[in-house]
Amino acid sequence: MSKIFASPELALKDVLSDGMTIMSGGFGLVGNPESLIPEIKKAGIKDLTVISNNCGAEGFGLWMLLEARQIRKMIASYIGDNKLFEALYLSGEIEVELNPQGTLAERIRAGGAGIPAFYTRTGVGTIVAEGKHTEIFDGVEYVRERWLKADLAIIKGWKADPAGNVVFRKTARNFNPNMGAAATVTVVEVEEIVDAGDLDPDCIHLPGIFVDRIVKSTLNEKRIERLTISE
Amino acid sequence: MSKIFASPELALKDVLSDGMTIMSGGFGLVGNPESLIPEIKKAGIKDLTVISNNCGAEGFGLWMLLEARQIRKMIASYIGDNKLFEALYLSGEIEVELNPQGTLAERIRAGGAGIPAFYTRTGVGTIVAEGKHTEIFDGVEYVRERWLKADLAIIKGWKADPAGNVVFRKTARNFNPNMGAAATVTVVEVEEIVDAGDLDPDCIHLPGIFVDRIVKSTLNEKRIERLTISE
Amino acid sequence: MAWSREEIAARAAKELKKGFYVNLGIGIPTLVANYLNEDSAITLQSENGMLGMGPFPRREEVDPDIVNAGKQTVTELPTSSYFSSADSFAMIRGGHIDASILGAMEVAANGDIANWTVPGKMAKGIGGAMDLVAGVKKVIVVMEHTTKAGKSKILKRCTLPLTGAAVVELVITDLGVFECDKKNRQFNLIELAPGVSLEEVHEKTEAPLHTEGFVQ
Amino acid sequence: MAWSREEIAARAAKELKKGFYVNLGIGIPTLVANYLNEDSAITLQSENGMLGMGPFPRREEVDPDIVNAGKQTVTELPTSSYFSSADSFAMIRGGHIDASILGAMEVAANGDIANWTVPGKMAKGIGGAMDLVAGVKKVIVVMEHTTKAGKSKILKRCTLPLTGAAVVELVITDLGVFECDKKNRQFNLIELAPGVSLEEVHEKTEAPLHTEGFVQ
Repeated sequence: MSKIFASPELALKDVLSDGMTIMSGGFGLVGNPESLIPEIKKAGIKDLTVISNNCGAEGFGLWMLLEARQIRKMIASYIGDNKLFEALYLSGEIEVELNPQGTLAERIRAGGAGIPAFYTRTGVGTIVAEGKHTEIFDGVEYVRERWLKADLAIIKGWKADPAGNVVFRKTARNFNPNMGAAATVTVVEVEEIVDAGDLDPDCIHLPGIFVDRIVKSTLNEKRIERLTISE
Repeated sequence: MSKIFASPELALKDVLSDGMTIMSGGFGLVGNPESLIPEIKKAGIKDLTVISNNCGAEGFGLWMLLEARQIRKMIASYIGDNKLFEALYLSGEIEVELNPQGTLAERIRAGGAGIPAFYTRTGVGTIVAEGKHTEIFDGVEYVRERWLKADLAIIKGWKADPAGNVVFRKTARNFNPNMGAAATVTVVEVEEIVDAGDLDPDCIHLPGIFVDRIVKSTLNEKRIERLTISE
Repeated sequence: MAWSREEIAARAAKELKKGFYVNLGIGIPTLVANYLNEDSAITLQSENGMLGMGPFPRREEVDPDIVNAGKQTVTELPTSSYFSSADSFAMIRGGHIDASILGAMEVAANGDIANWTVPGKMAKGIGGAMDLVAGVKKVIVVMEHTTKAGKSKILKRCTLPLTGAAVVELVITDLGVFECDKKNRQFNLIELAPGVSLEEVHEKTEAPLHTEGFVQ
Repeated sequence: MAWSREEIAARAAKELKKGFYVNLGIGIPTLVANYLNEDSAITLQSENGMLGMGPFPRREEVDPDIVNAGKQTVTELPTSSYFSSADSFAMIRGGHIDASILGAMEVAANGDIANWTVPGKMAKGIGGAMDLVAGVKKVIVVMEHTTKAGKSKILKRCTLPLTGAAVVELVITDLGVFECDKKNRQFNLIELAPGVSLEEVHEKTEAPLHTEGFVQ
């Protein structure tokens, strides 16, 4: 009955299959499931739909799955600064659906919250709204967006207890808790597994009900994309 | 520029008017803005629309505003165990709009999140869905619900810092943070005002951007409605 | 002897699988908590914003900021978590709760349930019941089989305003356990309480009741 | 002398009122932070999930888990808070941010803005720009008045795919400050950079530009 798994490989055992939809947490490389992504590469599953704000950076994160040609479709907000992605896109090897970042986040939140569709101002009058239902509420036009769900979410937390309660650290929180609630199976890697009672019940970012499997991160490189220093 | 006010009376100064819509936090008497409600009674404003899960209990909470005949319409989820409410309703002195509790919570969350409408399964096939737009997504029928906003939210927190960051305590959190984000003006009473830096940035339930005024609670009775003890 | 309220609750507890996340309503459902042991690893959710609800407090443990959805004082566990009402119902509406055990005034063979209001009487409110029946994976009703006046509460069609349409899976009453067979618009008898005869249950059940091949 | 990038940022900072909550885009907008002092009590929001953003870190302060929306390392303040992406954009979409300062490729007299993609080139992404222009109370654009090729970026109508329709209030360029007058489909000149003539700004502005009665 324990949710704690001994290794990233074991934590992903029996939940990977060709053609599945995977949500992967993180904003750029911050809050990336660094230890889980390489196991998906190793498993060699193909034809994936991946939902993530970005698609990794040269050599890191989801870039690995691009390199191994495992991703068929990417639902993301920003895929710049990624030459491999560009090449695959231009050669027709990968499909991309770009979302405004906030719409992406809310679609994922809606997937976890049982809300199949919602209205937003974001994208009204732009190509994002093309082909979508729009409607006027109180004199203002809104566009309707659908929820996003996944077969699997791989996310990165800071600490987890044995019940699967997870706490995230600073801006590494980002999409992680929302994705954790929107997938059929959620696998969380954390920097530290703590004992029951070590987390403050008033400060749980992702309650254990959303978490199926927990594993201690084997990689915590936390590569910085844009080191910026004040003089 | 300080958000901290010296008394509940001053914290509500210049933000009260007849006919306004007020959200009031709490689930039953847990997490009620105990110190602010009596000031609304004292101010004598009338014709209010009040949005709150309940409407107080005999002698406590929003019951005071019922007794003073200040509420014209109540948007709530549960108004039982309140004889005064029943009497006012039956005599036509108060209007009531009952919502499923989760729909009420999500409508308030939507009000704060800029989402004018969303779809939910809750209430499909019941009188809650009557007269509302319904639609089938992926073969399942949903009902559309609209956002709720307010002119003023009065909420009860545990601790606040001078920037208005608020932390709630245990099940006293309930509707409070959602309401705090859905009103034009949000006034928070807290048990303790702490210094900048005393709260954990990873554990802020309501960021300061949503909070206009903070005041230390003068009443913290926390009356228990159903004391239940194990032998 | 038909089942007592306690026995109904004990029987309902057997429906909860190891590791389930469960929401219990007010009344008989609350009693179900008494029949869950640690081994069952059942986690209780309370829709006012708590996951991992402990038992009622001893007098010295009472904390007015820890209540369940019935506003009763409860306790927290080492792995409890608290969240806002919006997050709590996102959890419920999003289908993350495995089972909800609720009381009812009427249940129909098509899975309809009525448990919130009676025409002519003032409604006390809706509370979280409509969200629970619409969002939770498995809805189990526990109730007396008949009203105090002896009228069947297991009906062909509900007569009271609905809480949810086509949502109930299982009904446990003082007389036995009944499965909602929505396709065939009937209840299937799963189990009889000891000492209850097929005749008695047929007599007290207004809904079509399938008992063919049932062996006590 | 027209304004430098730093001077554009300094001028933009003057638009921010005491106590404002502000989101700054990448490029010139990021420089605006250098012109905010403590007295101004401006709080910076970063859409990746942070409110109360501090300056870039000293080398020994660098924390890889604290970045801004441009993925640059930043620092936290005593009153900072972190939240999820969904909560961050709820804050933005819900109209709680007082002002957003963004760069643009084109701005039109009707308030349209284009700043995310050029046809024929592969789009790098949308990021948070569409959410910001749609949700923030006041959208201020800072940019060079013309392209490197000398083409006006202040237009009667945008030619590039839009980021938002009818959302911009104010444009600050190297040549001056311009208000979007959506009703009259024109820009109103508010201020000229020192040494810039009315003739020059008219010449470099494709959009209808109202300067009547303007006194330098």
